[in-house]
Amino acid sequence: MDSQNLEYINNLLEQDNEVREKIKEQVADLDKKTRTMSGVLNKIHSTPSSQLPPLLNQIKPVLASCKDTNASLANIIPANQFWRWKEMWSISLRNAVFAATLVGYLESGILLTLPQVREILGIDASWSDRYALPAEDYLHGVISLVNELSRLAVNAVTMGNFEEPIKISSFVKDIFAGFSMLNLKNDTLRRRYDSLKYDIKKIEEVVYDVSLRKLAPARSRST
Amino acid sequence: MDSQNLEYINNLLEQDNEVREKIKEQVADLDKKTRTMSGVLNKIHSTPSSQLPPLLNQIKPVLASCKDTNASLANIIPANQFWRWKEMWSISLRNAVFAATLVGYLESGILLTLPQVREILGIDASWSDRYALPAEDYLHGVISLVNELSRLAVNAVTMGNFEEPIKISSFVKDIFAGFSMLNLKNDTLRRRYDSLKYDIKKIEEVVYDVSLRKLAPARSRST
Amino acid sequence: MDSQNLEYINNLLEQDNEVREKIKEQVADLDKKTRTMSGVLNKIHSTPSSQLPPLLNQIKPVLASCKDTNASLANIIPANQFWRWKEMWSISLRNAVFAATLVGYLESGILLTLPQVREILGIDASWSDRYALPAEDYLHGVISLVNELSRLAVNAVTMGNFEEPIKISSFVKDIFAGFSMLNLKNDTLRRRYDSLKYDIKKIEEVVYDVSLRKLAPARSRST
Amino acid sequence: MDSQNLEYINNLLEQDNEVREKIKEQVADLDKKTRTMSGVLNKIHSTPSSQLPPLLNQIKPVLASCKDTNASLANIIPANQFWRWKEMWSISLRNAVFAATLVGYLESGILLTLPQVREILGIDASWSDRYALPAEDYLHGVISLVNELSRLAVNAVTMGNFEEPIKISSFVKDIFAGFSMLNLKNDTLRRRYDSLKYDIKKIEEVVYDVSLRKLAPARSRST
Amino acid sequence: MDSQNLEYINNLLEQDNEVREKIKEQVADLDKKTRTMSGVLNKIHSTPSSQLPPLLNQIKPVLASCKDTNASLANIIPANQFWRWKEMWSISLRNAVFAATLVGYLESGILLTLPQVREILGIDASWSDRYALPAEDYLHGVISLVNELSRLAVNAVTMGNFEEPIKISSFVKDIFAGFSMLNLKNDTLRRRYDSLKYDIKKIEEVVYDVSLRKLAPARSRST
Amino acid sequence: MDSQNLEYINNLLEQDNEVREKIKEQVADLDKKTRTMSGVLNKIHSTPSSQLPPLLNQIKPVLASCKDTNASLANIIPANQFWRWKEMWSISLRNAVFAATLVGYLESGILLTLPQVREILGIDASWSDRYALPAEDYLHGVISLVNELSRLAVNAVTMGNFEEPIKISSFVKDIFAGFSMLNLKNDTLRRRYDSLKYDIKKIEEVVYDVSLRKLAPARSRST
Amino acid sequence: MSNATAVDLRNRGGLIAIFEEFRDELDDHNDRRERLIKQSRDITNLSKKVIFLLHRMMTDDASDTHTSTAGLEDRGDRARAFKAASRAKEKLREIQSIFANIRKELEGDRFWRYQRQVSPGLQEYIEALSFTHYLETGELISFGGVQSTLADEQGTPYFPLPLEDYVLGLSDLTGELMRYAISSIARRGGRNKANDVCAFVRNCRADFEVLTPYFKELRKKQNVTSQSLQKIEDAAYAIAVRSSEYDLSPEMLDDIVTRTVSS
Amino acid sequence: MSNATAVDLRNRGGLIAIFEEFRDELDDHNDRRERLIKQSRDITNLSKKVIFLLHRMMTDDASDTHTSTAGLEDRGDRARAFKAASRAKEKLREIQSIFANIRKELEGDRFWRYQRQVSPGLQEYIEALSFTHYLETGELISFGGVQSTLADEQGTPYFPLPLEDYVLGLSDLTGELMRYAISSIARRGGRNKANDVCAFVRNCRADFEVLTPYFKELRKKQNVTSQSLQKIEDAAYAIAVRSSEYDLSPEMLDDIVTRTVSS
Ligand SMILES: [Mn+2]
Ligand SMILES: [Mn+2]
Repeated sequence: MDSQNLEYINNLLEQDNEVREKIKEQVADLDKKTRTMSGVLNKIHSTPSSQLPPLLNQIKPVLASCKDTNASLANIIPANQFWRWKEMWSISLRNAVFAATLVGYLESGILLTLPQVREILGIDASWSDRYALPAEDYLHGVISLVNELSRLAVNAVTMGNFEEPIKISSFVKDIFAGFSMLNLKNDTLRRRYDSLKYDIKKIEEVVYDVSLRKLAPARSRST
Repeated sequence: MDSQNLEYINNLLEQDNEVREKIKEQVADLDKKTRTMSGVLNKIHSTPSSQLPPLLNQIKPVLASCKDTNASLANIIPANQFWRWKEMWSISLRNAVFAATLVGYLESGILLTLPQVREILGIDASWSDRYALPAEDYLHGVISLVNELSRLAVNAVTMGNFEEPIKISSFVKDIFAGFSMLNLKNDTLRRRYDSLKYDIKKIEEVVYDVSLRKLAPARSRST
Repeated sequence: MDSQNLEYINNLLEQDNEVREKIKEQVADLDKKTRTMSGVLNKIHSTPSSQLPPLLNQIKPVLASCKDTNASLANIIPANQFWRWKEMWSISLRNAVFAATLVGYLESGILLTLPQVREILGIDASWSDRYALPAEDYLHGVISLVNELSRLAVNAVTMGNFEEPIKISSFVKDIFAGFSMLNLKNDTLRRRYDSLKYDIKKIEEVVYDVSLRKLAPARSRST
Repeated sequence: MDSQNLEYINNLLEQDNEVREKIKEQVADLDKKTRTMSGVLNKIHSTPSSQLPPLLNQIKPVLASCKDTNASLANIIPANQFWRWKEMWSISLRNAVFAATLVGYLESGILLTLPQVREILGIDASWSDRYALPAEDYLHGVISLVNELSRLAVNAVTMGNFEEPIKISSFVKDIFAGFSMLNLKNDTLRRRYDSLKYDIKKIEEVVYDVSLRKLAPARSRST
Repeated sequence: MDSQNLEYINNLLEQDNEVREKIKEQVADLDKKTRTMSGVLNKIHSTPSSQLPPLLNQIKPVLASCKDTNASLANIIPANQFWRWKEMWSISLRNAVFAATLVGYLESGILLTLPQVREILGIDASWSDRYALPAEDYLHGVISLVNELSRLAVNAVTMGNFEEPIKISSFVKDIFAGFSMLNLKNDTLRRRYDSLKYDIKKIEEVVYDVSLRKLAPARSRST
Repeated sequence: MDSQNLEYINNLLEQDNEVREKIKEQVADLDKKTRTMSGVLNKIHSTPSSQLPPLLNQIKPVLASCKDTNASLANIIPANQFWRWKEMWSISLRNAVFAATLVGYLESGILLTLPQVREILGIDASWSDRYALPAEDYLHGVISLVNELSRLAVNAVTMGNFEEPIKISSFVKDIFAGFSMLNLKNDTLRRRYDSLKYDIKKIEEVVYDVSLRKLAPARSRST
Repeated sequence: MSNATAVDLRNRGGLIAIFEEFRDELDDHNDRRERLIKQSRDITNLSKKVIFLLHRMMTDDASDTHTSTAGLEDRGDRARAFKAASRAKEKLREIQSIFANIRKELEGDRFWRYQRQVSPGLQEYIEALSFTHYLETGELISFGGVQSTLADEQGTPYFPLPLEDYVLGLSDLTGELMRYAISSIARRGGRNKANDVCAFVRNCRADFEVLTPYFKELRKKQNVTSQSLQKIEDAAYAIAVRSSEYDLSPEMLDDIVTRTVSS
Repeated sequence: MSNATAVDLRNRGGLIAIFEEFRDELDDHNDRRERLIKQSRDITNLSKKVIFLLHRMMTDDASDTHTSTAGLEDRGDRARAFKAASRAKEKLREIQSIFANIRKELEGDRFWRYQRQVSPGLQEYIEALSFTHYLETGELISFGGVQSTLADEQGTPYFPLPLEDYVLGLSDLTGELMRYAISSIARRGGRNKANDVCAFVRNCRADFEVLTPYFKELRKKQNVTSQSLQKIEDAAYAIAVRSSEYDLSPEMLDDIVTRTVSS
């Protein structure tokens, strides 16, 4: 084996370690941010809807700061190696999607689309060979959103807000109908989608309890 | 979920499926070619060296035809997704490397370098974000070459060719020395490299037998 | 190996591959149909019973079209190989049974028998060596039916239909009594049968709620 | 659930046990016969070829008696259920194939074809919906034959028979070439086929030892 | 190995063995005590809160007697070797923490701090290089406390105590908020912390049921 | 559970515990002895056969001392409970059988029978419901003997002793023929018996090497 | 094996004779083992049928109607339990006679040799027996109670009852009690029944906890028991919370429901 | 945590303060843990490089030629081993200085807290050190021998050397010795070398066997050692059986082979 050939190969084998270390650092940072957001968002279960705005304002700067981390990641990943490293951050990224879409729902009652989330998280579409938001990760984030909303439906009633569950029910059913049109091959995603049925059942039971006792005004009960 | 969002996602998911199916097809093709070459190359163990050229001429067109398959693969893989799909063909590609380097050894007694193999297999360096020959796969092919040569050393002697083992011995020791300069991780490559020792030992035993047969008095050569 | 022997064997092996591919295709088709039906049937939870007929009419042609897929499958499977391939479609077939029996219940309030379902799905009894509806798959479909009805009991009340839960309660108890006469092994079917108890419990709770709402004085119905 | 439906299902669920017990019994019988044959065939490694005929005569009646067991099995399996039960006897059947083909080789130096083996074992082609010899099991038996012959090559030399290894080498290489033309998907078969390489290498080394020492007459060494 | 080296090693092994045996004895003792306490604490799920005091009085002497065992352990462990042996007792110690904090909650509705628990269990801060209560074990005990309280919320309602769940809900949410401030690595503590979410959800559902039906007086429902 | 029942159970548990502790002690003792013997027997692979006698003399007293341990065990086990406890010592006992039969082979070239081994180890036939040497354990010991002899065949040649492998080959083949008469179920014994084939192959290859090179005198090569 | 001379392996006959003895011994053992496995399977199946029977009889609606007057309800339920238990006991006697039949196969040191083969059936039998016993008496059957059903007329046990099988069989009982509680929860008197079973299973779990260090398998089964207990607690809770909404006694609530459903 | 009053949870501030302390403590611990894992990985890599270096130097053909006269062969081999060992020792000193650097992190009770993080590197170091020691002296390095390389100038150990790491490190040595024996078997003097290593590994295996009851992991490693031993035995056998065919001394046979190959 000639020495040039050898050196070439040795080089290739050694570069990876450095990239891995740098990614780890940024992922730790992203993790920290999503953990902070989760901590704040956890309070929605005991906060009356009238007092939500200040809570959401607390989160928005953190959400915005994810842009920096994402940009750093895009800088670290060598060209074309997105698929090589993506496992390292996908869980963190899904958590960020969850936070973004939950804020979106609480503010405007809508589901943020993938491009909208991409913009909020500052993931430039032109980076796609290094750093991107794949459909899979977006969908995972949306499933987490549904999980959380089923909990919120319960707690809203405890706080005396009987319309929220009905709103949630309609929102979630829409998402579910959307999912059921996708041809999901991915196993984890498929399993988590299947689990959505439990969330929907739970929400339906809350709506049932509210309806049975005629607690919500007639208008909203017509969903 | 609004229908635009849905369609966008569904598109992304469907594209992946299509790519996967197309890759499978090409890999099946590449597999068939390497299997054909293995079948022919298997005959070197019973073919006197004088009759090797026609055999190698039989392989070369197949080897050349791998260029088409590789080009097709490079066309199928979306930009930047090399790392996403590479597991699907790496075994087949290693077999092609094996065939190329074995032909190289039989024709000229040299070890083809990675760039040389890349050229023979028609893997354009400019495709590197979609299709490439990584060092790892090249090295796997070279280890298979050594495995085969240890067998050839034995069968050459059976065919009365006592020079071949000595030639092989020197060739293989060189490769082994090269490998020992690489800093391999504890993975498959490392394990296969470890196994090279046994090939070398076998080859050395043949050299030993041949040398002594010629020059040393047997204890009781009553036959 | 003489070439005739070889060809004979190769033929056998290739045929299997072909069959597998063809089955996959049909199962994908069956899957698509059951997914469509699930999508429509999902709407029963928000559709007043008076508006069910058009919904069911939407499903019937899809259900009828399963006959074609089943006939295709029966044509593909070589004689006598039912047991060899059945794992490939059993989940899809159970989903079709579920759809058929749910339609049956909604239309006539009865449980379709195995032969009835077989007829609806166009599974000819004379194909039994290639394609059949085994008791096991029928029962899995029926369990899914019960799961769905426990959800329907809840949502019917939300829609103001207080008779449905009582009807469902009686229907489901009958099925449960039937199941308890079967000698089930300790397998998936047994585990799913065990889970029926929770559906029954849920339905009973709804019946309880509805009965008391009508007739008993609440502790503090201040709303 | 009406009671007729119920009874029908219960019946289906209960029949299987009986079939399973009966098959077990016959498989135990088949096992015993193949074990007896293995015991006798083990002696070929210490029996000079001139004394093989009586040994083979000892085996033939046992081989013939497998016909009865196979016929009994064909009677027990319900129509069309071959693929349902075949796992229960396939290992035993492969052992019978091994014994038949080994006897075939020792007597006539040829590889018995699948139909020939089927005839020897008395497996009627018309039973194919209940009991058959699939290509897979035939091939497993042939691989076991090669495994055994690599051992025989070694022991023949110990007994002073230097031509046997050369004969075996040619026979086995032929089989190997045949195998390499099959498109094996089956994993176990694939793995065992891969292991054949070790047997061939071993046999080649024996031929090498014999050639190096010029122990075999020139004629046979020309393989 | 030379005999001096061997003797040296054997010496070390014997010393370790002695320590290990002595620790085992004390841990068995500690285990017995915590099992006794668990047995008594099991009764809180069927004891009306008015009758709790005698039950707690039964536990306190056992809790106090843990001091002796802990002191014995501190005497046995060689200087600086706390972390070497702690696996042997950590499960038992966590059980003791659980008992202590549960008693604390039931008596005063407060969460005992780590130093308080240390004092109750008689673990002297000055022993820290031999025997201590690390944060990790304290936190494990607290998680067990939450697990138990989620069951108690359910059973309290069954016993007609509708205020307890509301009290528990507030207590547990504060603990959860505390936990969510920690950067837990991917270990047992992390997994158990994740499971806390289920406890909280469960408790929230109990509070929901109570609130929905207006079973608890207004004051307490204002959480 | 009522207290009488509880006391009864606790009594039984304590009795068992006592027996278990006593057995453990004796097994530790037996273990120590077999480990000592293994240590000495390890040297046979580097000791020329002429110097074996002193080595064997070193082992015999240790072997004899097993009698005491076995007698103690027989005293501890309650009547009829042999099979209840035997797992505790069977590995140690098999090691003792191994040592005894290896000494037997090295001294006289014979296979000690089960009753002979029983006598050497001082296991009285009249204890059979408390302590015995079952066929299974004897056979395990014999398999270990064969494993060791296959290594000895190799090392004897390295030491220049070319007759030993031929002696071993004949000895081991007879044992193998015996084993192949047994109907072994699918258990450890079966698995270990299957592994014997590798030992035999290995020994055959050694005999092959010796025969090929005419290293042993003609008489012994006639096996 | 009386011939205690060593096997000179040049004398093949000797070796073959010895291995023939081994063969016979092993064949004998394997045959007995197979027979006992089969018997144990039969016992398992019969026991499962007893358990099924008990569940069926305790939730069968047909036998409900004639006792559906509110006051008689509790008494009716007791009567139904007695009837179920006595039907079960008949079936249990079938199983006991299988045990009597295999007594010979398990004599002397053989019992412990084949304990692992007998154990699955024995545990399932104990599960069925203790379920019957619970329905009849509301108590946990004692070790002696189980042993006495596996003894001849003189009271001599067919074999020593292993403590492990007793404990593991009882541990499985809690799973059946869970099914029983859930199935009957929404029926008349279900609340009381759930509370009884809940208290009983809670005590079982505490009693078994003390025994976990002695039996490896019990550790796993305790987890199952804990889950069962939680399911029962949840069911009892659900019914409690629902009826708390009304100012009526549970019996009156039950009556209202019955009237609505049958109307 | 000096504030030992109970947390009344209505006073949220108190609870948060307490968990803040926990957070700091846990973060501190996790950071130190990460640092030590990294250091341990570095030590592992450097140790592996030492082992590679030794293999390379012991089988490098270039250094062969100038000592290829038959008589000098053994002496040349010793010289080569000394040279390799002295090169290795230089590299080992690098590793020792890493150990010196992390001494502070491992003071007091911390060593045992982070032993599991340090252990992989430590074992690999012992493997490299003992391989060097074997090539230099033909002996197994003693426990004291290892400990003394991990001590400051006053001879104070940086941390207590765990027996387990010592034993497991040595156990891995046998694998390297196997590679060493196989690689050099077909070279001049290979037969003697193989026999030496064979005897050495055979003794190691016997010595370690006595220690298996004390170290769980050693049990598995013993199996690997047995396999390595067998590979060495097979290699020694192969060369022995081949040379037995001729009436010449091993040295003369080696010479003939060298001549044929270089001609
Ligand atoms: Mn059960
Ligand atoms: Mn190593």
